[in-house]
Amino acid sequence: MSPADAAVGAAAPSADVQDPVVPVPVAPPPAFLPAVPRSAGSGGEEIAFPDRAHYVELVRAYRNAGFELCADLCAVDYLSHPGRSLPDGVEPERFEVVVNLVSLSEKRRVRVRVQVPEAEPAVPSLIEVYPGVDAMEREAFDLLGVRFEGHPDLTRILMPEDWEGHPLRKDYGVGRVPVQFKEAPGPR
Amino acid sequence: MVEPRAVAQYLPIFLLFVLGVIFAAGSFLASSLLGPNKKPTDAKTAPYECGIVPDREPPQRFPVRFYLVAMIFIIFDIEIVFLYPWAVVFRQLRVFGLVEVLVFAAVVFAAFCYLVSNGALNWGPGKRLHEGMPSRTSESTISRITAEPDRPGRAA
Amino acid sequence: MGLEDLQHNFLTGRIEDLVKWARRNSVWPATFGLACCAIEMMSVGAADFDISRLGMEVFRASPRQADLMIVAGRVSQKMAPVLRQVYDQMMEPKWVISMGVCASTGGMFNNYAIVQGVDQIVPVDVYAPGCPPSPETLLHAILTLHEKIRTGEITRRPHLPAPGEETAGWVPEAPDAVRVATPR
Amino acid sequence: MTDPTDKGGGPGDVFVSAGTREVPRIAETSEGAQEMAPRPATDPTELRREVGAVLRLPEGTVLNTGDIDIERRDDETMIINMGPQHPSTHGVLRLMLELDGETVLRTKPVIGYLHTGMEKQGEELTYVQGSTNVTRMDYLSPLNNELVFSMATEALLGLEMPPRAVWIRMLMSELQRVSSHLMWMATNGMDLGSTSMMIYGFREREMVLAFFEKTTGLRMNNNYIRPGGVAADLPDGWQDDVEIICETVLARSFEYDELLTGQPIFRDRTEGVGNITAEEALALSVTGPILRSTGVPWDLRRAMPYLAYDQLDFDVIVGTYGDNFDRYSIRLNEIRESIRIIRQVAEHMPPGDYRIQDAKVTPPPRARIDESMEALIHHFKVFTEGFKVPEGEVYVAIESPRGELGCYLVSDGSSKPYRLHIRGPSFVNLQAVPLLLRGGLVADAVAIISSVDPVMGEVDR
Repeated sequence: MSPADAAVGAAAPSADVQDPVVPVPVAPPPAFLPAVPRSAGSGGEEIAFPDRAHYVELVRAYRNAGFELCADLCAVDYLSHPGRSLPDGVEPERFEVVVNLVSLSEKRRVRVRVQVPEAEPAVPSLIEVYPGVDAMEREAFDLLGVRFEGHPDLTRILMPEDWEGHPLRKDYGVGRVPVQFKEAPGPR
Repeated sequence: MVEPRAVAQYLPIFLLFVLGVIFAAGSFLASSLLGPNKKPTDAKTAPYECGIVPDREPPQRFPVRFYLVAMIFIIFDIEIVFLYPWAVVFRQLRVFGLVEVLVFAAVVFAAFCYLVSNGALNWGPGKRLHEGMPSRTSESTISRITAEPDRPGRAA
Repeated sequence: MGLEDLQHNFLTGRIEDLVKWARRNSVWPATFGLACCAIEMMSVGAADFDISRLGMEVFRASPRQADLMIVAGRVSQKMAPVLRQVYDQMMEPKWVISMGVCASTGGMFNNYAIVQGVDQIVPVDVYAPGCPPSPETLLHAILTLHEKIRTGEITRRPHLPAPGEETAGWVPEAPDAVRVATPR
Repeated sequence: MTDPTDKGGGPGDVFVSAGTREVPRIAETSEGAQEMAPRPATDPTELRREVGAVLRLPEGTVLNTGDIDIERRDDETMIINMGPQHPSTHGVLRLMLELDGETVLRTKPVIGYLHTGMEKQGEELTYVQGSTNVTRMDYLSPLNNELVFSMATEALLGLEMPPRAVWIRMLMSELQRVSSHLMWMATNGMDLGSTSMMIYGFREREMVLAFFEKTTGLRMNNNYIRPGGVAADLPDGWQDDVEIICETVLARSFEYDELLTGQPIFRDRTEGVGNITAEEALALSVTGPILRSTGVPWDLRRAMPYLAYDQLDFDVIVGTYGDNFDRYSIRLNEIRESIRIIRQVAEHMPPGDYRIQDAKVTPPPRARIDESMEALIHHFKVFTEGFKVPEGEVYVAIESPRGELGCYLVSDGSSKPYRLHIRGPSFVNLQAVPLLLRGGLVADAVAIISSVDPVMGEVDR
């Protein structure tokens, strides 16, 4: 990963507008980086599969390498689809946290997929690296029950406060109300 | 014996008063007669908080700025009250009346200037304006990044 | 020339008709825009499908000054008690138009998050079909409401079953998650 | 106040079900932990985060701690609700504002009041039905939702769209951007007191909606862009309609400029209000006009071109100071840029079929069903069971009027998406609201919420 080139050729109209892209300091990439299994996504972008220990360090390394924007963070429940295609050396777990990073300077995307076991669905929070994941992590916790250690305010964000269960889990029913008319008791 | 012309002078005011009472009483009577149910439920007496049932008592302390604005209103309200009698007879008073009322207005205005000078009307913090922010138009504040001409496959 | 062929006018009209006529022509809707139907409700309020001809262009934000609540959009479980609270805070006489299929029956979102029909929370007067109802449909719903006001009772609300009272018809079952009653 | 759960049948306690179960119902509208705790009840790190440092800037840039005053006695401040039912929160957004008089100190957005469970619903519907569910997320630009869902499905299928489908999609997406920005101009004008702007904005928007109704059959939620192309070809004579729209909206956009930009009240309420710097915007993952207003030229149509945007000639509009006035100017000029794009697309619209002819994905035309047996079988299979998408996952992002609209689609080989996650730009942009509101007045809060342009359907999904 080439160190992030500082400026993007933006025709800034006046001198006092500060450099539009963040001058990120170049930190030496951590030692474990090459060992992280990778594969190529369908859109040609790179996908990394760190384990939970190296997760925050890898995202920090990507950030130092010029990925200024964390576009999206979501969790996926692979309860009823265990056999998904993973590079070797990554054993599938029930939950998976997917982080999408964007590099404005190199116009490139990277996806980081972390396996989260069902027994202890917890992952260190990225709030230190990208403060923008605050609401996304709360939504992942609210809808799928994946806890994010170190998140300052991990409470529900979309569901009412006293709601039991995490709706987007595969073992949570859709909550359909039967609408066949023969089930409605008696004429109105 | 009271001189009839003097009493007749106050007849319009009396009529106006009666009309006022009739109108007020009439609307109360109509709403009590025609209004649906009279027992206000708790929601109707509760303060409207955008649909949220407040579980905290509304605070009692208010910053002093709200009070100062009320003071400004009081000043000008009193001034108007004193202008009424003047307005009735200002023709007979001629120049003396005019000068008199101007002096009165100036004195009231001095009170207003004092209030404004020590900050009764500047409410929020100063805007964080960049120094170099000229009076810009919707064209000058933006810059256009045009596509590089040498990109392949550009439509003719 | 008896009195019977004399059309009722201002002098001989019954007070009830006059009051209903006045209410009908100045129903002020409360801004209760939730989702896509709110955008169509706004375009009904704007220039092309102008509802100010019906005396309704003033969308009152506070329920104290509103007579009509147009539930425009899908009502989620989190929004249900808020909707009930705003409805309770509206002054009598008040009416409810359930705009769109999501408000009327939960529409295509038959899942955990949406209240399947706003009539489980507030008594509804007119249901407007469509997703979103085109402005003409909403105008038609409003005119239906006007007709209902003109021919309806002036003071009585539809009778709501007190707890424990036996009712013949089918009473909509409020799902557990909806918290509706108002605290003392 | 008596115990709220008692079951007395008072007038207020109406609509208790007369059925078997007696369910205690309390208008419980306070969301407890999601709400903002008063100052003494918040621990210092959280307070520091909420007061100003809602973000930890990267180590390189120092946070100006000067303007964060944390010591303030609790009884001097007041926490009020700019609640779900509020005229100027653009939908059911609830903001808890901590005010010192009129100055906003802390803000906490409480969302979820329009949560429709669309991502769960998406897992129940087949790919053919998927775009009807997705189109109701961002109800100001429904076609962009359908576009991102269809492109994600086609990326998984590995299909290449016929050129006419690609260019029709661009035409409709740009028309949708014009209608969304016109809607924003209208509501922003109304919020800042210019009700005539509301009327003008909607008048122009009706023209665009009339064209949508003519082409797709519906004004909104039109389910027009589907996996496999578009639902129907453009009606004949569409060039003149599009040309009329372009001409009128372009001429009127200069009238809006004249109506709003010069007015002192409008200038006072937008200039220098809601400032954000490039580092803060990037750290908060903010995209769209807010990010561009800080000077960062990031527009996905230019940076990562999709469809055929790289063959078009248009400008990316970038602001300088990152305040409300910049965002207003950006959106106003983006209307003109979109019109420029629409004219180029109308000029170079390729002929050909508007849907991919792969029988597995596209149902056969209605007439052929009566003649041939396989057409009937294909038709039956596509509409009942839907087409199967090979196993895999993809993230596709486009530039919606509010920012980067992304769709993360995971498929397990069946005909229903296994996991559908939509990255709503408004959901992420809302995180910048506490930072933008800090230190301003409550009246500025209205202007700032309007300039962030959140659409609650896309925030709560």
